[in-house]
Amino acid sequence: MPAGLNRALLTVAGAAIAVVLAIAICSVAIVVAGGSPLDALVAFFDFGNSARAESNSVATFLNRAVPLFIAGLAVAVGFRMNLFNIGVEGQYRIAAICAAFVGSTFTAPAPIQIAVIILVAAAVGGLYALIPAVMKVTRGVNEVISTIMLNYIAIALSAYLLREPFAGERAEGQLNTTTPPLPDSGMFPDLNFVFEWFGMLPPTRNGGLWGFLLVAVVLGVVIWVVLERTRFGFNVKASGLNGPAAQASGVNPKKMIIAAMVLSGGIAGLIGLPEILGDRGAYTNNFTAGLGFLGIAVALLGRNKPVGIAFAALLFAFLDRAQGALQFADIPASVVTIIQGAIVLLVVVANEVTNRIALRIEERRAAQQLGRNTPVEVAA
Amino acid sequence: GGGGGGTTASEEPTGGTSSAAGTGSLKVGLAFDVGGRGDKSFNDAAYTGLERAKTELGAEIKELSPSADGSNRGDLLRQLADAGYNPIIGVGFAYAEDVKKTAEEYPDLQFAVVDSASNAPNVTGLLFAEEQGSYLAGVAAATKSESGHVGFVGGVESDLIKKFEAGFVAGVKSVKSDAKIDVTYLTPDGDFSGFKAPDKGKVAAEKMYQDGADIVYHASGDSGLGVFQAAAAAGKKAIGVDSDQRQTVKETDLQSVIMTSMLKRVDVGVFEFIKAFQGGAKGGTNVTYDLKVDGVGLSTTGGEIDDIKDKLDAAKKDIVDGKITVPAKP
Amino acid sequence: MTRVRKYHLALIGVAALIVVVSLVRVLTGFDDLTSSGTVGAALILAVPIALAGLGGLWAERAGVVNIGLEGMMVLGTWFAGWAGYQWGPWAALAAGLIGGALGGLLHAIATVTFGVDHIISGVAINLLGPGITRFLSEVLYKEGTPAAEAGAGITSSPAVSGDTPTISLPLLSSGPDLLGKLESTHWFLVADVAGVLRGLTHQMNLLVVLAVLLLPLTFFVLWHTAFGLRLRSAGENPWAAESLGVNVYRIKYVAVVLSGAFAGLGGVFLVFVSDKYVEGQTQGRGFIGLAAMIFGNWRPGGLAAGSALFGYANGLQLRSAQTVTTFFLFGAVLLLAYLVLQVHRLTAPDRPAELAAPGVRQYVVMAGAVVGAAVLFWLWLVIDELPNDFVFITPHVLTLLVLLIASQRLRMPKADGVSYRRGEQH
Amino acid sequence: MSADTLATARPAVELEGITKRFPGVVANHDIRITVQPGTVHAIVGENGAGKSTLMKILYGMQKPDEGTIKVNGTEVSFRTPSDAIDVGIGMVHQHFMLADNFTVLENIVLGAEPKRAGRLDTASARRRITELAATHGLRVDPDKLVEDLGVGDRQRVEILKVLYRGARILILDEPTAVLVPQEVDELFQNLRELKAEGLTVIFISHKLDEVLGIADAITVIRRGTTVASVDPREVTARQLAELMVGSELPTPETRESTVTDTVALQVSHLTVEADGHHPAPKGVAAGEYAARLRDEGKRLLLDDVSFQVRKGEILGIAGVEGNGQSELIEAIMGIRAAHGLVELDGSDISSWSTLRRREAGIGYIPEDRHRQGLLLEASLWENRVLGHQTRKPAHKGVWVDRKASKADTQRIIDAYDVRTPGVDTMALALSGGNQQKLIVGREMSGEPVFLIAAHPTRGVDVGAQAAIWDHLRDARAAGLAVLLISADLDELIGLSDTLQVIYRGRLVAGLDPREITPEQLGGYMTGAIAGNEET
Ligand SMILES: Nc1ncnc2c1ncn2[C@@H]1O[C@H](COP(=O)(O)OP(=O)(O)OP(=O)(O)O)[C@@H](O)[C@H]1O
Ligand SMILES: Nc1ncnc2c1ncn2[C@@H]1O[C@H](COP(=O)(O)OP(=O)(O)OP(=O)(O)O)[C@@H](O)[C@H]1O
Ligand SMILES: [Mg+2]
Ligand SMILES: [Mg+2]
Repeated sequence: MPAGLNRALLTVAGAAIAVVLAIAICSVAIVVAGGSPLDALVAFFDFGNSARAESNSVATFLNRAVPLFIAGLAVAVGFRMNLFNIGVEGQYRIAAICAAFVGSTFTAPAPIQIAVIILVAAAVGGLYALIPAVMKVTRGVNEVISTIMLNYIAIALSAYLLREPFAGERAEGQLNTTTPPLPDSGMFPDLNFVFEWFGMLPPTRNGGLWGFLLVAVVLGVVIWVVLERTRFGFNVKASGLNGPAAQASGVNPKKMIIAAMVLSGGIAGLIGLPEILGDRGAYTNNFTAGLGFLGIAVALLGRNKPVGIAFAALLFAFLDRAQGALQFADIPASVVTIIQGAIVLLVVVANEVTNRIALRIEERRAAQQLGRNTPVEVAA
Repeated sequence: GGGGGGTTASEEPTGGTSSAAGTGSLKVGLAFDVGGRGDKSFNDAAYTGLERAKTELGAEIKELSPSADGSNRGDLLRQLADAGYNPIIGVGFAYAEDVKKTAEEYPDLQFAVVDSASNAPNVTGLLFAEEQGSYLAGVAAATKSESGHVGFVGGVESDLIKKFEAGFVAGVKSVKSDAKIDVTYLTPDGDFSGFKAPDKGKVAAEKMYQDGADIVYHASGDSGLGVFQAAAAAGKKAIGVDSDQRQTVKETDLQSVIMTSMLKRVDVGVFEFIKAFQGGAKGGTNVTYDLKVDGVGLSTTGGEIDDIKDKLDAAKKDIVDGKITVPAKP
Repeated sequence: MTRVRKYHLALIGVAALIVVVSLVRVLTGFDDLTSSGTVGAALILAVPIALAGLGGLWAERAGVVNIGLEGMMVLGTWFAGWAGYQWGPWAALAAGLIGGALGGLLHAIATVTFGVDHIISGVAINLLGPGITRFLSEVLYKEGTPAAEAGAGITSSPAVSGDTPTISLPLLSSGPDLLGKLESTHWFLVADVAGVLRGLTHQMNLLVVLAVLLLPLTFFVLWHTAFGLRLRSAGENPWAAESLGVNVYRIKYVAVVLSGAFAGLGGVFLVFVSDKYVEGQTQGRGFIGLAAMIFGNWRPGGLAAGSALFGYANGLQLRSAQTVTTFFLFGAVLLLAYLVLQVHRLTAPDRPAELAAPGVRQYVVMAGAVVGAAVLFWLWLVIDELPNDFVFITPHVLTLLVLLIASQRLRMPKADGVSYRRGEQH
Repeated sequence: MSADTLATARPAVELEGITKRFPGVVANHDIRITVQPGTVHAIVGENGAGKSTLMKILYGMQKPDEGTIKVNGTEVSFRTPSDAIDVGIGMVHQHFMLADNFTVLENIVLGAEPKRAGRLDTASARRRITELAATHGLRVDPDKLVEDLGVGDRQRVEILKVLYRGARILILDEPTAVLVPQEVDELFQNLRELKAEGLTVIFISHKLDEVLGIADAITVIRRGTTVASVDPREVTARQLAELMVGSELPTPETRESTVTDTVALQVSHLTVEADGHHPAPKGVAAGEYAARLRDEGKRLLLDDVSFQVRKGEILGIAGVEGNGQSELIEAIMGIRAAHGLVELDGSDISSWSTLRRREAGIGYIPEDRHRQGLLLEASLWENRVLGHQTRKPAHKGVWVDRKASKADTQRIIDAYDVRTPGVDTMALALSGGNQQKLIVGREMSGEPVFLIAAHPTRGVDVGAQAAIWDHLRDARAAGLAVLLISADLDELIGLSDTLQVIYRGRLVAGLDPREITPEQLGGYMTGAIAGNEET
């Protein structure tokens, strides 16, 4: 269909223009800051000057993308139904600490150990998301507020758990609080062998390329299948596009809210695992926070679709990775955040604009067509 | 634990370093804690030490700040290592794990971590006996207090800050065993916003002053500003932390309420570490900056505690001599 | 017609609340529950939330969801700090307003002109706010700049030069301080009322007064002026407004820019309290403000109640953590009151039909209330001090509880969050 | 300064060569209309002919692509409605343009607010509104919330809005669509008064007898173009209709009865409370409970409604909109909680979910297809799946059977003559009539036992209308039981085997469609004629 193709081309062009614009805006900022945008550009692609540095940088980049992708997925499941799960942040934190603790209490063969940890994380995340879902369904509490509040509660709760019931041993002179370490069987095998395929050194960075990447890919595919091919996915889509119509078609909106929220929370529960199973081997008090909020941006940038989210996560991770390189080039690392925000905003603006242009083109085409065969033979 | 303290970097200048020979061989990398350089506090103190190494030891220096979520601490260390920096310093106990792992990956390089113990053969732990300094702050507060009522405001309820509390409480009790001590933390562990909440610091301290406390000690980063403001409003006193806040705080009305500050010489720690490295020292041990080596202490700017100097010196001597062991946990 | 009744009801409610609180205070001896200090602290903590909430109110009444308040507030703090150290508090006020308004303008351009989803734009602004301010700090406050000389660092500005005036009510809250004297008697009810009044009038920063006045002002403008009617119509039915010649785009622009300015003002307030800009000092208040606004049913009065609740719980927790245990007692008392009411309703001769033969549901609810009251009472008896972690979340838990009870009465503007385009009727 | 200048005055409105295109549609094409001042000028045309678009252009809401507008002889160019308001044009829209959460007063003054010292001067506004209402016989309470008003009241508010602005030229876009005959009479009385005061009225309607009754001049629009200007004294309704459609008119007419004795759907004592559903206490019969609620003075949206529909029967429900039809449908569909009993084929389905009811064979053509019937931003085949997620051919285990769904969608497209490029087209790209045909096809494909058809031909053009009627009749002949709800009284009378009138949530009259005229029916619907109340 030429119209469809037109539209696709326009969309891509729009996105490209948006990215270029975002870069331009940041370049201006960099110039104002007395730096050189070219240096900045080089820094973004500067993956280090030794083979070892390069593989480490690539691993860092991909490792960053993994939790961002999962976070994006978690947010997207809710957003597709117009459920604003702002609580991914709290859900993954609670899930991570519980999973890390449960995983440290027993030792089993690796597949079982890891499976149990993943299940616990998903279950806890899902349960924590169940709270706002039930509040919404039974009492009509707006999920935006309840999840925001629950984020704060999650922070305090996990701090308490980490210090009291779930606290692990720590070495003399260590101030980090941590859960007990996972047994070796709890650590997810890395994917460093992949680097050899490309003739690169395996990354030496701790944890190398996290094996959880595979889980993320599988998760992405599963979520895509669930959302695009199953009855449940259809119901999610229908509820998101038109709630009353979905209800009239026999979809129970309350059940859908609970199901989508729990699924979203369950996925959210996995966000912290790449870091725990790939690198730290425990939940510590400098566990990476804020991925839930970044997940919102990633999901929106990826238009709530798994493939789009993957691209968005890679883009964000690519930008984040350059934080160090930029500082080596004496450029304020905060340009990364500015670029991220600008891209999110400009890409959606570009989307709207291209949509409208496409419409106008169609309009003109229709006018031409209809202009030829005059609508009615004027009588009277 | 303060005792063992090992080898403090020796005083004698090793040959030709301060002459700024600039051999170029000394490349020091340093990674800040969240907040980064320019925080006028902890990170900046570390930077002061680094800069001193540049001027006095002719070091080439590079310092990096982590992202806002701190997720790239380890990567910063590795990037410094890959860029040929040696030694490399991580500022803040949050670096403990990452320094350990990076040190294992780069066994030929030397690392140091501030506020955390050594956990690998090529890692030097730069520890500070905050509890000892806080003890002195407690002694000063109790001695100066007329009401027998003092307070402590902690930014985040983490173990590090609890060391401050423990020392302070012990110090106060050593002077007035029946003294009333209010303790408030601004945020729970894991929510580091407690170091950036002057308004909350102000509310917490205000309450203490209203209840009759006349001196409040804070270990709450930027939130301490609120404590000073509350002190100024109540016409009472406060004790600063980390650096000599009577000098670093620029507001004149606040300066005068800062009776003293508990100094934590991270700059000294960093500088001495670099110097020792240049002298060939290897890691694997901790260096504790305690009262004995003046790694912690009280500032005297303003002269408000000059009159109780004897008492403070006595307390210090008791600690140094091991007569008093200051608890590190409340 | 119902306004008078509502107003009276609110007064009675407040009075009843004071009596209950006073009772609890006398029973427990926690004088801080109603001390002027607590009320003053609550006010300080509530004002930035209320200002952010007002920002949300203005935007959402005009039909634009503003989840970007946090980012706008951050802009407000930075600009206030930057202008404040150079040119004093009034410049800080102006710059903070402008900073926030710029954030609002960005949101307006994206959502109104380009029809971008409101949530997306808000999320982007929340990313941009901290990013831009950090960048500006890195450029303008770095070592060697004049600002750095004046005490700036990457994470904070120099102190705002000069002070904002504070005022007290003469006679009552200053000088002879009659209220203060009354408060220190600790008499039942008298001391409580005195404490609350004194807390509200003693040494108030002028900006607090200004901020508090903005609430009735907002009510007046939105509900009693032509402009307000048009603004609200943009949030209820922009197509109707358009068809009557109202320029909906312009209204929305004004509302969203003002919304940003309000958030920015909240930032200015934080800067004034701290005397300077400190990175991260907004601490999610933009979000809390949004929550307070929804809590308050998109109305200034409700918003004030929501922010006050938050500020009060927060202030109490910071001032005397152990007082928080009295909330258990509160809860128990409230549940008992609910039980009494319920029993009264069920046994009343003119009870409505659906209560004539109470079903399992009613009994379960009542049994739940009894158990809840007992558990809460028991908790109050046995727990002297909660772990700090739980004390910290008191405001958040309270908000959730209140929402659970009150949520079903909320009504948001009908066209809130809807993307409106001129000439395209929905 | 008014009526006597009729002959000499310049035309109130002159439209010259107006053309307006939308994506895929030319809504207006070279339209020419002249409206004399002090007259009621009717514009007629079938659905989608472009009437509303033309009026929106005249009111400044849309810009014409070509053509000129003259008002009172001067050429004007409107950028926004306020430009049109300034030259004295006011418009009452086809769909209500009211903010539900505002009072009548607020809705009326919006955009033309009286001010005093910066305040909204409600006192003077109230005075002015009461005065206007009194002089024109438009009774409303200025302080009521619009959401509490019925359609007739809302219509009056709309007209007051226009009068309040001092408009001299009134555009009324299908003001009578939602009104019953008695209310229409009242409205026309008002219009005549306005005319007498020298105002010009442009009036749009589908109801040709109405048009002939009120208009001084008539313009006919067909497919976006003016096809005729006629004098109402010289044409019959039939001629006018043929001008509009360009062909013979279809009529809804049910031939021989196919009603059987088997009851398909039985509804007993259905009751819905206005302020939320509270479960009835155990052991109290629904009818009794409804009586008790009524005694307490509770507002009831549905009040003890009982009826049955037999296989092969079409039961028509007549009623002014807002008298409980929507609640009735939703209660039967299980979307809204209600007291009372619903039985399908003899089994009690009152406690079943919507899904289970649909699976048991209830089909549903919703009253608002955009709200309840379609996913506008999804493809046609996905819309085919909607409502059939758990049934063949749409599903295969937990999966959506895409292939079978697409094939069946194609079947519907062919069988129901849905004009579309293909099954992957988005639903929003279809015209209203084609959307409706898709819905009808979908609901019929589940082989329903019982079908709810709410306004099945609303906003659908004549051809599609006839097709939909045919499908309904065929299904009825095959034994389908149908509950028909419609505002089109001809449709109701023509299709139904039995008629019930709903008024204020109660069934007030059971009527025989063969013996009733639309006027009588209107009487029952407005409560003017008391019902015979049979159950
Ligand atoms: N905003 C729009 N965008 C695209 N097409 C439109 C728009 N408004 C109207 N149309 C199309 O223009 C044509 C004329 O529509 P219009 O609403 O003017 O018809 P109408 O004569 O008022 O019909 P009805 O009797 O149903 O009210 C229709 O095909 C309609 O689908
Ligand atoms: N605002 C709009 N934007 C784009 N297209 C529109 C718009 N309004 C109507 N259309 C298009 O006009 C056509 C029919 O719409 P319209 O609403 O006039 O149908 P209708 O026959 O009047 O049915 P309904 O009674 O449901 O309005 C469709 O193709 C639709 O896509
Ligand atoms: Mg139409
Ligand atoms: Mg129309």
